[in-house]
Amino acid sequence: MAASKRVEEGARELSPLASLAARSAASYEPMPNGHEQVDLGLPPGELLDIHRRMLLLRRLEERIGQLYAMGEIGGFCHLYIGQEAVAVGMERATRSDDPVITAYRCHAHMVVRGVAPELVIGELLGKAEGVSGGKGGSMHMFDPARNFYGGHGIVGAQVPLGTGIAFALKYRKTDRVCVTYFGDGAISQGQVAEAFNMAALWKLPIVYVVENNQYGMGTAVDRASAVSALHKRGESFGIPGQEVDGMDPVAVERAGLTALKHARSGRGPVLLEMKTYRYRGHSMSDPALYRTREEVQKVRDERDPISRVAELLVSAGVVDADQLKAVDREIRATVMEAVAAAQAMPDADPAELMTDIYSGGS
Amino acid sequence: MAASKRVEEGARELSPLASLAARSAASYEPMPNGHEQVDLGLPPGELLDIHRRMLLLRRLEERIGQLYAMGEIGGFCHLYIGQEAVAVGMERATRSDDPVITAYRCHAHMVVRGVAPELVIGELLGKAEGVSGGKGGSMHMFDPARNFYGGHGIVGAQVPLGTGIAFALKYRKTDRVCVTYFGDGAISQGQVAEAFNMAALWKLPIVYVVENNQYGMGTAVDRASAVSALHKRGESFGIPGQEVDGMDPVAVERAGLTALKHARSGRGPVLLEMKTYRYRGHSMSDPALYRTREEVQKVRDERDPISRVAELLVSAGVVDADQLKAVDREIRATVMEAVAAAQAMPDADPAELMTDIYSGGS
Amino acid sequence: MREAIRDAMAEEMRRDESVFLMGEEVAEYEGAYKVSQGLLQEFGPERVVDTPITEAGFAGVGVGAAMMGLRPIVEFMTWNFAMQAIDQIVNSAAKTRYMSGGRLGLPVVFRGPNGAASQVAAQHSQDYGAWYAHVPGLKVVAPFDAADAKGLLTAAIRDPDPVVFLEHELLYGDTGQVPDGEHVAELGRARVVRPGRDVTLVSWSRGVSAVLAAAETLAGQDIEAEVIDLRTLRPLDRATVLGSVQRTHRIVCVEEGWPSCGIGAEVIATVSAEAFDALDAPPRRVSGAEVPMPYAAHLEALALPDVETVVRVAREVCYVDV
Amino acid sequence: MREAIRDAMAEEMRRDESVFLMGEEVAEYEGAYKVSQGLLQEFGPERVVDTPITEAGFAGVGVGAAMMGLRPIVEFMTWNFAMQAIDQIVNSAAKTRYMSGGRLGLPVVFRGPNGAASQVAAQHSQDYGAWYAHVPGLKVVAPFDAADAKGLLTAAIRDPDPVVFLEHELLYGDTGQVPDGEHVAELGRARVVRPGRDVTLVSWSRGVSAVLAAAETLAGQDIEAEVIDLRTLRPLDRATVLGSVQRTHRIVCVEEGWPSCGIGAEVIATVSAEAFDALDAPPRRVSGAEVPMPYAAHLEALALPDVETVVRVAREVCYVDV
Ligand SMILES: Cc1ncc(C[n+]2csc(CCOP(=O)(O)OP(=O)(O)O)c2C)c(N)n1
Ligand SMILES: Cc1ncc(C[n+]2csc(CCOP(=O)(O)OP(=O)(O)O)c2C)c(N)n1
Ligand SMILES: [Mg+2]
Ligand SMILES: [Mg+2]
Repeated sequence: MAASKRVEEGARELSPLASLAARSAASYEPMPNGHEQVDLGLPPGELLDIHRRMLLLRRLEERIGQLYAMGEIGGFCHLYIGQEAVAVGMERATRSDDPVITAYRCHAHMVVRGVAPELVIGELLGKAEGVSGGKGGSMHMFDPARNFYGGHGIVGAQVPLGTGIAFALKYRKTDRVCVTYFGDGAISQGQVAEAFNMAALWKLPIVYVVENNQYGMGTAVDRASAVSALHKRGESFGIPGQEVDGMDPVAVERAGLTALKHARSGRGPVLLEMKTYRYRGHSMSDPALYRTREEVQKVRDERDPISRVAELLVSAGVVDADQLKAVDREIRATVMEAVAAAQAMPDADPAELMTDIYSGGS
Repeated sequence: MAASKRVEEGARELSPLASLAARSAASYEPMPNGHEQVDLGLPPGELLDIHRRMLLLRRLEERIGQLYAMGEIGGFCHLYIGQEAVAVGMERATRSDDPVITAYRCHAHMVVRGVAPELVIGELLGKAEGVSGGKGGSMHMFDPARNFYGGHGIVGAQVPLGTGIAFALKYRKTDRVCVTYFGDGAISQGQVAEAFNMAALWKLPIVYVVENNQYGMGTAVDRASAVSALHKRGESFGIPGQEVDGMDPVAVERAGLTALKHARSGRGPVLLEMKTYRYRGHSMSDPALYRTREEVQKVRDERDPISRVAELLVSAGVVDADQLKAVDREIRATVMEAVAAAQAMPDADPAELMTDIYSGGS
Repeated sequence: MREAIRDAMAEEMRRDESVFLMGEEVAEYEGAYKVSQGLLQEFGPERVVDTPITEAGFAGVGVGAAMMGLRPIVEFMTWNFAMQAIDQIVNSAAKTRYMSGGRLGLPVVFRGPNGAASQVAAQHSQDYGAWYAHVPGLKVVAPFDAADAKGLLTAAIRDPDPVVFLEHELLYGDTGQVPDGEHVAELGRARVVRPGRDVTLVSWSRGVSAVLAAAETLAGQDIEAEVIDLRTLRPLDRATVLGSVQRTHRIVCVEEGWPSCGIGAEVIATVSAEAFDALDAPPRRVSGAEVPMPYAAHLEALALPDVETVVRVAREVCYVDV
Repeated sequence: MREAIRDAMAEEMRRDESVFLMGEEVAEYEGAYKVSQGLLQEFGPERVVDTPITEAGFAGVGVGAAMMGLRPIVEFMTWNFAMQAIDQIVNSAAKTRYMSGGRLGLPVVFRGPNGAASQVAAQHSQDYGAWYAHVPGLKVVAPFDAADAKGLLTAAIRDPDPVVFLEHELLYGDTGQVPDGEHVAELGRARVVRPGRDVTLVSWSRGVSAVLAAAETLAGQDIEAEVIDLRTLRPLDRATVLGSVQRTHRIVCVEEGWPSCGIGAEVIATVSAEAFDALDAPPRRVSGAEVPMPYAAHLEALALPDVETVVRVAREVCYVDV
């Protein structure tokens, strides 16, 4: 039923990046009836904000990659480089009291929520003041005060959790919406289907965002999913789905706003498929031999969200190349300071080994 | 994609029961392209066979219900009464070397496969010669020699198992197809979605049959499933689905033949939704207060598969009422003999407690 | 006992509107075992929620709701079906407080009947006590009588940590005194249900009834058994067990589940290490047979510990006619 | 050890065309930990099968394939993810031979790395040995060295019953002699890897390396420890352990996993009951800390048993400077 609903034409033109990026932007899929298109009205200041936020994520993750290579960070570490448009676009669409939950590739989602970069880095360094006290590491970071609920290492498990968060939002009769992220690999997990069914059955306020970065570890989407148009995965449950150019932060924001409005108004879940890409390996230990250098380079050249926004800013005369360089310098400095601050934190106390198992502190 | 495929019109007319039953027969859903309709050509003898097989299941289950009420059978016991057209119609469509697997409501599926009723009853009585040596009981019966693989108590778990059987059939390069049954409640289980995805991805030779008897225990379909047209549950995976009047054995057989042909030819899985009904409670201990007597009576009056076939046989002049009564007497006698034979079997030996844990016998 | 469990839930739902019940058939059907009778009527479908048959999914939904501060009671129709959800129970519920450095606690109760019922065979008769008791971050409760069922479930619902609450279908029909008014028992405390000086008999849940019967028989044979009901399997009340063994110098632990890596193994290993010098006889276990549960009634009876075996083993450790 | 596991699979696949490997990233990626290197190339995508990330589903597919007489090797990228599939492993695989009265056996191997790796934190570091060893119908193997990895895996693949094969990521890189040609070890047999007369030290998998190091240290302190590698956790080779304790009169069991209801509990409970009179000191356990595994390297180190603790406890049970 949802599959046969139709949306107004012309959504694509609304993104200022769309014309620039027309060669790679994916076409829009039907959205459910009754959605008004949100007029984003993007003054130059907003685009600058988008650019700055994405660049912070990029520089932060690059630095984390270096710290990992230097042996200062251990375990599994999954970088977000390439996917920045998704976290930034969705965050801009989301209210700060809307809870967010994702998997292990979570540094970016935390930082866009407003968690200080040094707390994230501190966690990666196993510091007492790390956002999880050094006990969680890269995959397990939480900040309930900022409505961020992790940071989960079991593929797909955060989807029922996010659905439960949405259940609580409805139970409490709030108008908040939970944004639940997962990957193209995760979408085949049975508990994701189970969660979809409950969310649709109970009309829960939730926006599911599948970050389709084309690979689950080394497996390309079409080797893992019988239908590779992942936004159709909600069809069997009547969940409206939309494909979005996940390399275009404005398209993401707009799709996010529409979807959030739908969910917030009590009409139940929406599934957004963000077509995106990760430039790095799955985790720091993955040489990514399952794809060619050329494939990665082509995306970097043609679809990189930061370059696309930068190009637009320059071509529209909002800023010039020098000003962008200055922004980059500033952000790099911010990241350096965050690293220094994190490195200066004390290590988690050995006595912490036996705390936080139960509420009493032990 | 599958959802948009169209099938030839007129399928309904092909069933001799369809006109009789037009008031209740569900309309056919699109089937995948490329299916030829199978011409069933039903000589009277075939209809008599269908009638006889369904009646055997009915009388057998009725007798099992009595034995349960008398305390001779224990544990959970789920009767098939009302659903006979599904097992019989599908069995007629299936080759005897096509493996079959189902859940705990399995007596009928075994018996249509050719397992002697006394072996089933013996199992229910905990006898040494019961089909599982008295160790499995009502829910756990297996007969690999007749290509019957259980008999499973965990809702949904048999669906990946059946998919694995299909995997083996393909691995061995056979032209056999696995028929995997499950309920309307089971269809929401995550592992069912996982299995659907793999079956579609790998084009496994499998026909999924959801016996939609309207309730999963006390829960009506639309309280458990966001989309109550269950044959659409494969859409997200590109699995063609069809709704079938599961109270019409000829419609079942025809749909089964078409689906089996599709799967046998290497084109992958099909999902058949059999709209059927159980007259008894979920298990022997369920008073079924979640529905009215009238609801049950109406189905019995209007859609009962055995009455429908009997009516057709009489109205077509194949047999008269007396002859049908004679058939019934004969079948009742068969069931009585089977019960007597089962009761005469020795109890499972106490030493059997510690055997069959591992292959060595212990 | 059925009513005791229902009353604990109802009273906590009245007291605290963040408490709700979810699971298969809990609302309109009032529970597959009629444990939630009347709850839908009193609290409505928003707080008594029928779920699809999707254990992994709805357990995760419960844990997610707890992340937002609700206090879900997640019913599994039986614990056998919770194997599908065990990843959410262990990885999402038990570990999150620790993984978050204490920033996120999860007040969720998972409950339902555990272990063997009557002739429901292998897939419906497993005892999961040992598995859950293995896991730090979980509390595991297994009450024997109605008063404890109510007091411990009330405590579990109020507890800020995930609690696994193991009921027993064959105890649901038992009747017993339940204190009037609010009744909260303490998690983590075993109870000496019958004092004695000759041998310590330890059990929990339905095992206690076999042990009490054995103690009665033994008393007629001049052996005074001390019977301990563990009540909570994690944290284990080691002090109560060790204290008893210091007095009796002998111990037999009785469990319905499989012995390998079971609760009995833990009790015996603890006593052996920490009360070695107090022991005057080998510490012993009586347990369910190491087989998937058979269907046939007479085989099933052989697979479960019986009073005679408990008596025999107790006499053996007392070195009577051995 | 990586190569030993690979070779066992490759040789069995050559020998028997019903053997195949399935799991996440086993084919094109050649294994997340590179255990299946070269297998896709040699055997093709029909026998080396990449699956979607659907543990419950593909474990079930493996069990179903075994129902038809294939011999699937189901790889879990790590055992942590097998919690999602544990219902299929236990209810469908372990119990079916029994439930069918012996009519249907399931020759399936489930394998992958188990327990803690390096700083991968709580959800990726659990040791599942005790859970699986609890379950009749399963055989559970946990090899320490390369030769055993090959010999035991070969035996597991040939075994007609479901086998849980627990590898250890931190052992994958270890090198060791593997006998030339076909090498099949017997399931269910422990091995005395170092004889000694003063104290029995029991472990398995990576725990053996800490224990061997401790034995070396102890030897320098005039304590001759006998080191036993259990190799198979179910069935447990009780005879070898009991025989050793009859000689040494002391036992320490060392495990990386959580102690409650662990393998150590089973070993100690067995010894206490069956070799009570032989014991000259309390039987002791050294185990992982009872916490979800922390991320920070220095906390993680504290959470795992170390050589010093093994030495200290061994000296304690020998009553040296206590
Ligand atoms: C249940 C489970 N199975 C397997 C893994 C191992 N694993 C971690 S990430 C991953 C790939 C997930 O891919 P995707 O969902 O596309 O997310 P992405 O990494 O691309 O962001 C796998 C298989 C896991 N963590 N959990
Ligand atoms: C995983 C699991 N959850 C719950 C149950 C309890 N249970 C047994 S049958 C059943 C209802 C299944 O309904 P459906 O799939 O429609 O099959 P039907 O009984 O109607 O044939 C439930 C909830 C179970 N056996 N397994
Ligand atoms: Mg991906
Ligand atoms: Mg049903």
